[in-house]
Amino acid sequence: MKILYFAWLKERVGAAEETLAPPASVTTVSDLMTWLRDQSAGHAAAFSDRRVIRCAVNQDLATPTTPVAANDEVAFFPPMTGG
Amino acid sequence: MKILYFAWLKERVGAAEETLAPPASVTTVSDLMTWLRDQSAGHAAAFSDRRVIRCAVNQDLATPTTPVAANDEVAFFPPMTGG
Amino acid sequence: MATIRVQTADFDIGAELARLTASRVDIGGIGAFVGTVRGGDVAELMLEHYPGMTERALAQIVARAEARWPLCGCTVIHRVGALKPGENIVLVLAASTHRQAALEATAFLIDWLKTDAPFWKKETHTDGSTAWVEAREGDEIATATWLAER
Amino acid sequence: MATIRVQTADFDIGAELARLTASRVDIGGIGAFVGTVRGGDVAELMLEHYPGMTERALAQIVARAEARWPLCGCTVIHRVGALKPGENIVLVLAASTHRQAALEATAFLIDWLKTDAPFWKKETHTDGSTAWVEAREGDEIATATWLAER
Repeated sequence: MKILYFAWLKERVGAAEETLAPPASVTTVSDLMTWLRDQSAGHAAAFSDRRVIRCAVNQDLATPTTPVAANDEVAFFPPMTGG
Repeated sequence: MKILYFAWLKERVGAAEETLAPPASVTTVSDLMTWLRDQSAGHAAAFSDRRVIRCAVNQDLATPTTPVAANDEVAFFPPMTGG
Repeated sequence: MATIRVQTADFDIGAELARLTASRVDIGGIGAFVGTVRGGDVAELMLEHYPGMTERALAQIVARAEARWPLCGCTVIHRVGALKPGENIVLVLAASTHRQAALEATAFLIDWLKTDAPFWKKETHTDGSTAWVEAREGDEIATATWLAER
Repeated sequence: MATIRVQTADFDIGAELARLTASRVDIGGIGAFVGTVRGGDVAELMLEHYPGMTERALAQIVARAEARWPLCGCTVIHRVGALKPGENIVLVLAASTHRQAALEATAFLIDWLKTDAPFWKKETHTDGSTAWVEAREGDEIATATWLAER
């Protein structure tokens, strides 16, 4: 699974992108966030407040209950501030 | 009194501008329209339906009850269609 | 801080935008509207106006917008004379620190301009006939809505 | 009929307007919005985005506007990279036969773009400190209002 980070999530995790293989028990965005949080101190800092984290699965906006699978591209980022 | 006409009022009256001296009994825009209507067949055609005529006195939008005086500039025109 | 012009020549929106924003860094957004001549059965549009009153009426409309929204500046340019389909008729620009004010002021300016600035359009159709354009009832309703929202 | 671009270079609103309206005579009005970098205590703004998803999200927002209003075409250009106060960030153009549709679609596009297109701003202040810009609650309300008005 390809995981992307943007804005301050990228800074806290310390990487723009990583390829990871979460366990089979990780089936939703919410599961993935819980699992990622335990990968490093940086991940823990990035995922400390889920209310300010948005997610996209395969470049479509997702919710905590959106399913994730091994070949997905999953991105985490703060609320968008373009325009 | 300087009277100006625009758009189809100008075409019906047959003049863009005329300087007239209405009688002292003409004290409002409404009086003036009634008096103008009798000046010629063209004026009568121009002022046949007052509902579609707008007026400005000294370049400010006016109503039928707006006063008019000897030195005023009074303009008659259809509803505006700029933009 | 407002630019108001009535002219026969076309306008350059890029140049007007540059003039409006020149050396200012308090602007967050600029709303704009460009009105153009629709074709179809129209071969030419003749724009007539009331010189003197036109500039006065546009200045009053701009002052009303400036009183209602915190604008950094605005521009109203209206062409007169003979125009062909596809040509520009009117440009409205409104700059503000916030986008909502810029967009609302832009809509306000064009809505009011349509009902309160002394311009009249006469169409020449492709068959050679001519007709004065009639005011749309919807235009007066748009202006009245701004009054009701105060 | 939509132009969607994400680029580091500035845009030329006059050229984009000309491209949008080229050889068309069914357009009666074009609404526009230009977002710019506000100064004050900001020395530089860094715009980051999610390549691939950005274009996709912008295309979805444009499709939503086209489904809602009878548009003759629209343009969304968003800059990324380092920008200074006064520089352009974003351009939205929406052309329609009627001015109301053009103006409403312009507001819709910029409102949705703010909440649904993956861009993030990081400010460098004049004192050298940096901060990611936080989303304004008002922006999400603006987007939600369009949903409620359906």
